Amino acid sequence: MPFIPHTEADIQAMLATIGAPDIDALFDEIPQALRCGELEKIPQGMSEMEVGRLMNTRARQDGQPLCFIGAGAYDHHIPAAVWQLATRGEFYTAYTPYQAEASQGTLQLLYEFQSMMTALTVMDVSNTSLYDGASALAEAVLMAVRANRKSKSKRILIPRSLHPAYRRVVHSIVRNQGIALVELPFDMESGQIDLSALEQYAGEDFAALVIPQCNFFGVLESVDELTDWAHANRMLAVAVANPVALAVLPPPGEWGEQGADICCGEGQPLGAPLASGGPYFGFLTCTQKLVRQMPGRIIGRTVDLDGKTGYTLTLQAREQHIRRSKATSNICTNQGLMVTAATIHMSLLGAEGLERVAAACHANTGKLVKALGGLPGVSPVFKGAVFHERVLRLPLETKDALRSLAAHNVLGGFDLSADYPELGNAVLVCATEMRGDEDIEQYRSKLERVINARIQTPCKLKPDW
Amino acid sequence: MPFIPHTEADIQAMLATIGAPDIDALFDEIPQALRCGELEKIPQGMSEMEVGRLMNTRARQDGQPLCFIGAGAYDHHIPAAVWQLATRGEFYTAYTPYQAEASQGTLQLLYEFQSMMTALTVMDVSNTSLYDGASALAEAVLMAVRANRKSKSKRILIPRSLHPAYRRVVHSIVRNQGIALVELPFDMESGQIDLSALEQYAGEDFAALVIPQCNFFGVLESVDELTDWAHANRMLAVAVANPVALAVLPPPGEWGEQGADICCGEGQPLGAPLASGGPYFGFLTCTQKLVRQMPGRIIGRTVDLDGKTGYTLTLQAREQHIRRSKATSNICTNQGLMVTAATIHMSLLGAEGLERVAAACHANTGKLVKALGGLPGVSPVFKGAVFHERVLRLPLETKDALRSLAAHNVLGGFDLSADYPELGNAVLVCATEMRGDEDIEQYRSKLERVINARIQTPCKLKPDW
Amino acid sequence: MLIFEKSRAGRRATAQAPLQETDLDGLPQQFRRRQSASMPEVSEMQVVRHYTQLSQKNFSIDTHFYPLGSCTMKYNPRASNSLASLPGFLARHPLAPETHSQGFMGCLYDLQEMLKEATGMSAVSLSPAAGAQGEFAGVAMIRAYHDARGDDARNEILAPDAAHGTNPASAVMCGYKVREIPTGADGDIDVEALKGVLGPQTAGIMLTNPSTVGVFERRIKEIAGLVHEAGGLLYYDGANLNAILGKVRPGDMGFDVIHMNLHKTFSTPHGGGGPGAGPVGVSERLEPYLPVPMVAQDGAGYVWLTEDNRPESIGRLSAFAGNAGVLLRAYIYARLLGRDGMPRVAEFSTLNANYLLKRLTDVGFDAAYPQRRASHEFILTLKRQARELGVNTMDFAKRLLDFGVHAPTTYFPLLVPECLLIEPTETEAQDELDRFVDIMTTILQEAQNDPEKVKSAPHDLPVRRLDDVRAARDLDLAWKG
Amino acid sequence: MLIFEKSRAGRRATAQAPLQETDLDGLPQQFRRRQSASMPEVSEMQVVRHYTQLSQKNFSIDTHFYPLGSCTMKYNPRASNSLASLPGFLARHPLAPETHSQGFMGCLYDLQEMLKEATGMSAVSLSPAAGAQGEFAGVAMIRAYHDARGDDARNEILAPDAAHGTNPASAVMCGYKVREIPTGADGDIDVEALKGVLGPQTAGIMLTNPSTVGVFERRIKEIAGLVHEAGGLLYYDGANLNAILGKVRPGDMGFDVIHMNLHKTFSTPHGGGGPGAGPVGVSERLEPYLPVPMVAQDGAGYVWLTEDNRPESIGRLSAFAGNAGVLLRAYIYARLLGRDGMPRVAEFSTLNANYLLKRLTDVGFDAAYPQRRASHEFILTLKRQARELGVNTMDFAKRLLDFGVHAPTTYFPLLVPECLLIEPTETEAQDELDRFVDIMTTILQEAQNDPEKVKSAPHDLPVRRLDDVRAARDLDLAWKG
Ligand SMILES: Cc1ncc(COP(=O)(O)O)c(C=O)c1O
Ligand SMILES: Cc1ncc(COP(=O)(O)O)c(C=O)c1O
Repeated sequence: MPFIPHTEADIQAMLATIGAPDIDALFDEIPQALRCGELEKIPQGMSEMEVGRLMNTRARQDGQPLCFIGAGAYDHHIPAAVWQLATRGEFYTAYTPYQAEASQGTLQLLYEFQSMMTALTVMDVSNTSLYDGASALAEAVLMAVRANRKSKSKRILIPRSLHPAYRRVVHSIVRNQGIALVELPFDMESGQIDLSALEQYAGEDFAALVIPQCNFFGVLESVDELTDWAHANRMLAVAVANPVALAVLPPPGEWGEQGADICCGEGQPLGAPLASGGPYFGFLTCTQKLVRQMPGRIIGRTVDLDGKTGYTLTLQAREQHIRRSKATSNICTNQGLMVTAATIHMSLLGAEGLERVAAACHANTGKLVKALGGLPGVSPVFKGAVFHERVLRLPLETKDALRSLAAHNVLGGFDLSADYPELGNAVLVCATEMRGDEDIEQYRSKLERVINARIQTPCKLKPDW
Repeated sequence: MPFIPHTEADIQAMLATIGAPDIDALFDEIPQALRCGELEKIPQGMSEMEVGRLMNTRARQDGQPLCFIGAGAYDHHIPAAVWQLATRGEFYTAYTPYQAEASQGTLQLLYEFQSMMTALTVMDVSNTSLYDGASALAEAVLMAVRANRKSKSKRILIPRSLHPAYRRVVHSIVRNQGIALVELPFDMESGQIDLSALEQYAGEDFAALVIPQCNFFGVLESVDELTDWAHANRMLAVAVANPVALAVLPPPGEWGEQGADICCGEGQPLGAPLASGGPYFGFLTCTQKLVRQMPGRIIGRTVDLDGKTGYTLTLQAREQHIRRSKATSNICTNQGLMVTAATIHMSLLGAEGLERVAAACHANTGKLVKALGGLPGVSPVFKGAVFHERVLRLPLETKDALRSLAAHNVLGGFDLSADYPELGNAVLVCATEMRGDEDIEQYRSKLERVINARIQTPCKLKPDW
Repeated sequence: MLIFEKSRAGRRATAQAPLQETDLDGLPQQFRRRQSASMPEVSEMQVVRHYTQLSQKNFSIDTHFYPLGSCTMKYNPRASNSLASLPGFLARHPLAPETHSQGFMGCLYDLQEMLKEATGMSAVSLSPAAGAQGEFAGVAMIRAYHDARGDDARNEILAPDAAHGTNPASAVMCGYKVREIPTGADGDIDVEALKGVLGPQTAGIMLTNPSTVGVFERRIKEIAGLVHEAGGLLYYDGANLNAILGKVRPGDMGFDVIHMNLHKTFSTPHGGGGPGAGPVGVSERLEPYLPVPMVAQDGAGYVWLTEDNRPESIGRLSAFAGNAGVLLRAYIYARLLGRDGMPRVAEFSTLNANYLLKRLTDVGFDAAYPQRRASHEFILTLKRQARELGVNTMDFAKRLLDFGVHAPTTYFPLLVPECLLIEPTETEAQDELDRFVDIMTTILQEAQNDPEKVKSAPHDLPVRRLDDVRAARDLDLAWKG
Repeated sequence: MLIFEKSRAGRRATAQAPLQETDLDGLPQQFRRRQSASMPEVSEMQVVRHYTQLSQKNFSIDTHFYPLGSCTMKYNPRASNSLASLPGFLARHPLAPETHSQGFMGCLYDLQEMLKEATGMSAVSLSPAAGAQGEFAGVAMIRAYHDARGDDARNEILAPDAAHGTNPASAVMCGYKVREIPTGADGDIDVEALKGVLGPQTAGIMLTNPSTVGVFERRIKEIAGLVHEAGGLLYYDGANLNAILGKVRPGDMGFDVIHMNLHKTFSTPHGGGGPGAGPVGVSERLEPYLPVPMVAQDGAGYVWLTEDNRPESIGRLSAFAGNAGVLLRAYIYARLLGRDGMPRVAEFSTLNANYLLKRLTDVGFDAAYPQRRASHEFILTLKRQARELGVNTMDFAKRLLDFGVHAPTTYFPLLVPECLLIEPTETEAQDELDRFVDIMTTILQEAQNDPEKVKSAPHDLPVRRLDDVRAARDLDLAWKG
């Protein structure tokens, strides 16, 4: 009986104490008619060794292709210390720190996390995570609607150049509260938010403007102008940022005259492995005056009976377990362990380390773009300043190109043609600090082969490479 | 500067305190002529990311072939908890527990280890490890020579059926003290120690008889007779055992009338991964009366000033750091972490778990022998009762067969022809609990192909498969 | 000391940053940060030491008995972590093509199937990131169902007064009003009160069974009938699934939608706050609305189901596929348990709870529902002790910490005064339960003989009782240097 | 409580044993154990909790400053563990053919080459499992060398009185007598005394430089000349290599053979007692005698050198290739450091030691060799405090534990009375050293004002001072039930 410590003698002694003839009797309040039989479709239990064999086979099945996809999840180096520490039983198997005195380890760490995130974003306060970047943005939107005292609107301006999955998630989460997302187009030349389109909404009532930096295309937005425009139009400015990029880009707290009001984003680049998409974590920071509208857990520093410093959950009156239907969010379990890893990761990298990572990604993507740009028919799509990621146009259907590359064990980027048909055969590429020169050369030479094959057999309907 | 926490300001402040102009001045007692220049042949330092890439490439290079080699190192399932616990910083990065009060974790664990090893071997006392099984036997031999009050001999009877590497190691280690190893032949039919050859030495002066159970061929020795014979001839009986096999085989402490005097062996099967041969650990247990002759560290249970139970290094007067040239051994650093893992491993498996492992290995090797035995020209070499491992005769040169199998990613066993030319084309095979039916079938079918190819091209000098 | 306080300007963990020299080539000045973020500057060893030492200040399942009711703090098999962390899984990009994802998708598909069987639902989506997001998805599906039928006047979700705070909060996030149903003196829902509030405005009801008061809702079939008759749907909060796994299934009780807390019932670790996973299962009529992505089998392979092929879906709840690594851990656990292991979870968690309840009442504690069987958890009320001795539930909870036991859940559910919700889980041994009874007995004696000792607890932890009021009043939420 | 005391008959960690049913087919009754071993019967969670809790009772580098002289307790990069534990390395059988070992062998080969360069020796064998086994190998090679030349009357190994206990013990294991050379008042060897004992019976001398008294043996070249002249060889105990890495090389000092403690200088963790690795390096004339196996490069690939192709080898010291996993960890560390990192080890360990020595003498402690530079470690003598205050070195050591600092090495080397051998290592920051000075100062004040407090230390550890005498007298070495 895996994980059941009871011996036959224990069971008998315990039943005798309870005064029950057998274990089944303990279920006697459940109507007999409801009781289910054997769970036939569930396979028999396995030993750890057997499950190990199964999982090893499956893990190996997916290989470890050379990956040039970014698009919201980035393959960064994670110091070995990060997960060796984060998986220590005391962090890994603790619950949410409800009993503060028995959770000072986690609580202090979370306070440190809040301190790092506010430093990175130059905002006043941080919560201790939401589920992921996309749902964090949804929460930021809800928060903006609640918090914007100058506006009664339930409309939000959201740029088309924002990650398509984020836009979908925000829509799924906010629509039932009657919140509408109004899409801002991008400029086909620069890839930035189309400022003339924006002007069209000047003076209208919106709760917030969402400003990604960089946007989904890796293009840098004119965040100062956008922030000031939002404020001038009584909207809150909601920044969506990549925390590693923030090490070198101007922090949202300093955008425009007053800075953004809320900043959120995906925490994955701070120590979470790609891991098929999760667990990652969403971060959210904001100005002091919005703190009571913030969703999620917040840690405060305080003192104990002896005046000694300690840490505890605070402002719980915002949360569902106290405020119930009036809470700022329904979130309860968050992504604590990922935050533990992120805090350790940031401690190891420091500001300079994060800067070096960001710069290396920028440089490597630049090299990649240069290498691929030398191939016939391959060129950057946008002219604007970019960071970390870039859109390329291909001389064949993106889907076909990526499929052929994958057959050569290269994941060549994110196919933009479904979400942005207006861009034609476009692919979003990214080379993090983990992709060295040889990797880039591999991509180049394989894409070259794919393009050549296509050029040589232009009429073939289904390419067979 | 990896791992150097000093800032430029720290360095200057520290030098000022010392009163030295620069760091180089601190080396001013070293004659200038001796100082070396740059270590040119050492490559430039790398970041953790780069070393990670290098090591991943190298680790992948060796593949993970299907392994049917035993021969002293066994591929057992190791519960995930074992190394997750053993690599906790507090175990992993502590020194030898010289300061008992600051090392109760390691010390209590080692006391538990001693308790488990004495229980498994049914001996009175255990040390806390030697380097590996082979060097443990060398220490056992030295110990026997010191301890045998009835004999002044420096001769040891050692069976040819003992692991050849063990015999070599014992020879390397004991020969400088003038100790001679006299080889006992084995019976070509049963694979056991040749008892008639043994009788020849009756009445002669030897310090000890070494008794492996099972022997290198997996053959079970008549350990009761051998132990009694040794004692009758005033020799000490030194058992060499596989600790997992001991879960089902009679323990050395119960061999013959009085039991063995010393028991040693390789601890690897208790939670150490194959890992290219180490680190493993040697264990050594003995009777109470030999305890002061024992090499290695020993932990004792005692009390503190308040009468509270505690654990400490004891009988240190046997050891080199106290007794120096008169110590029972020169060993200082031992294999502590492996013992930590082994203790956790044994706790998880318990006696029954170890029995199940031993039985599964026995069963799987039996299946393997049956499967291979169905191929033309393949048959078991020895008739005696076997356990866990077995010698097969092949219809072609062992070296060729193994090389061909390896090309198909099957490691088909240990080639006995170099160490035991008298056995002809013999191979020692082993299928632990980790080798399932499909694995065995893979071996069988690949060996079949190898044999068939050979039969079809009987005159080819260099087979090309 | 904070990690920031161990910082020195210029100190580095040099091995961790790329050595590559770059000059932010082509990045215009306006896009450059003027001042580096004030992050700690520390060595690798300092980081390792700091966080190793911090970790030791936590209670956790790996170190302490942790009978935190409603939270199912049971043993997390260590294999779940190592096998879910195999390089092939960790390296997989979430947007990798299906050709390079079959191993991973096979695990998800199998897990979907196992969860269907275990809950009696007809389809499962794994994507919600935790229980609360599962609730959101569940209620959103209820809404989508009514909307699709044009039945859009339904604007109310019912929930017992004992419900977890996430239930009303999730309903509100889906645009519903919430109406509370009282709990009867026997711990079951007041069915008469329920009848009184059911109507054409009823979109559905959110229940957990066994309920948060730790007893099985006996009239569940009747309740299901009533709600369905009124045109509402039934939502099952699966936080308490541990109590009934393999014994009785939400689908068979008449529920239309359920979320599961895999970080509870399927033993993925709670990580000091998460991550969790809150898959949702539905009856046939809600299938079209399940959140995406899901995994389907297509011939020999697995394919993703997304917005494209599931147009009626309530949509996507996270950028990728939810907490994938948590799902793998749950899958590993499910395979370890298998068919026979699942009912054992219910059996032994129930045995442990009933044993503990009996022993604690024998030594003088009061059960909140003395006439009822405990499910996998039960409630004590310390109302009498608080009144007679002036020692309240929080005092008991804090004093338990001194004895190396994590406190049970306190003051939840809100309707039972001075309550302790105790959930020992199936992985605790009888000796541990007996030790807990001894400790509780000792504290009860202390409360009688030396109440100050209990009221000023804890005494032996890294800090004494913390000033929560000050924390909320003088907000100090980030280190300022 | 011992794990045995948490046992109950019949309790199991079921997931861990094979499920396979077998009947020990064909194993005759005489080969069957009659009674199962009395091992603990515990659940998986009990094991995890027990050993997690035990671990927390240890001091370690990951949790505490650990200035244990001669032991080089420095930061162990965590990457060394994870990269040495990659599946490809862990799964490799030691007897796997060379075709399936090139990746592993490549690491060993590179490590051999790097160690040659770092020590100035002409060949290296990695096989010794720890320092002491390296010493054995080294002395055995010295013997093999003399024997091969028929020079077999040499029966004496010289070693300073300050030498580590393993030196004489190893020499004896090689069949030699050991003669001690006194250390002069300045910490250097008494060269006159050395001259007096050198002779045709001299097989060699074992030295470490810097010596175990923490100073550099300045007349090393002269000593080498004298010993060589007498026909003896020089053995270098590499335990103190950290002090001179990249600064001065044993080969250049005139040593013929050296062992290295990779678990010290190359930062593989000490694991609460081991494992270590003690590779040996030799000058050209000893090459033939190196222990096997070794790795050689042969064209594009790597091959093993064994007894077969190295007939004059002193042989094999372990069944396989020594502590392979430790070698991998050392290799990883060496690659992280690289050419520039190695001398930095010597520089900053020396800087730290000299800084600490200066500050400690400033606050009132006595250096054993006040006129000398410290190497990477140095000796304080508390003779004065012991005499004047009745507080001895052991008392200081135990009191340090209360402040969360592991005690330095005590009472070694034997020739300095009441000594503390202090080795901070290069990975400690100045702030940590200053904290140590503050603590030492506090204890010194306590020794003056409240000596009982120091003499009865430790006070805040899991146990108070233990009764070693009783441990050795009433031997209790195993749990008896
Ligand atoms: C009864 C109940 N419902 C819902 C939840 C919410 O689940 P989660 O924390 O995973 O969001 C919890 C747990 O916190 C709970 O106990
Ligand atoms: C000076 C010195 N020599 C030799 C040794 C022996 O090394 P090991 O413990 O690795 O056998 C040590 C360490 O313990 C030492 O400090």
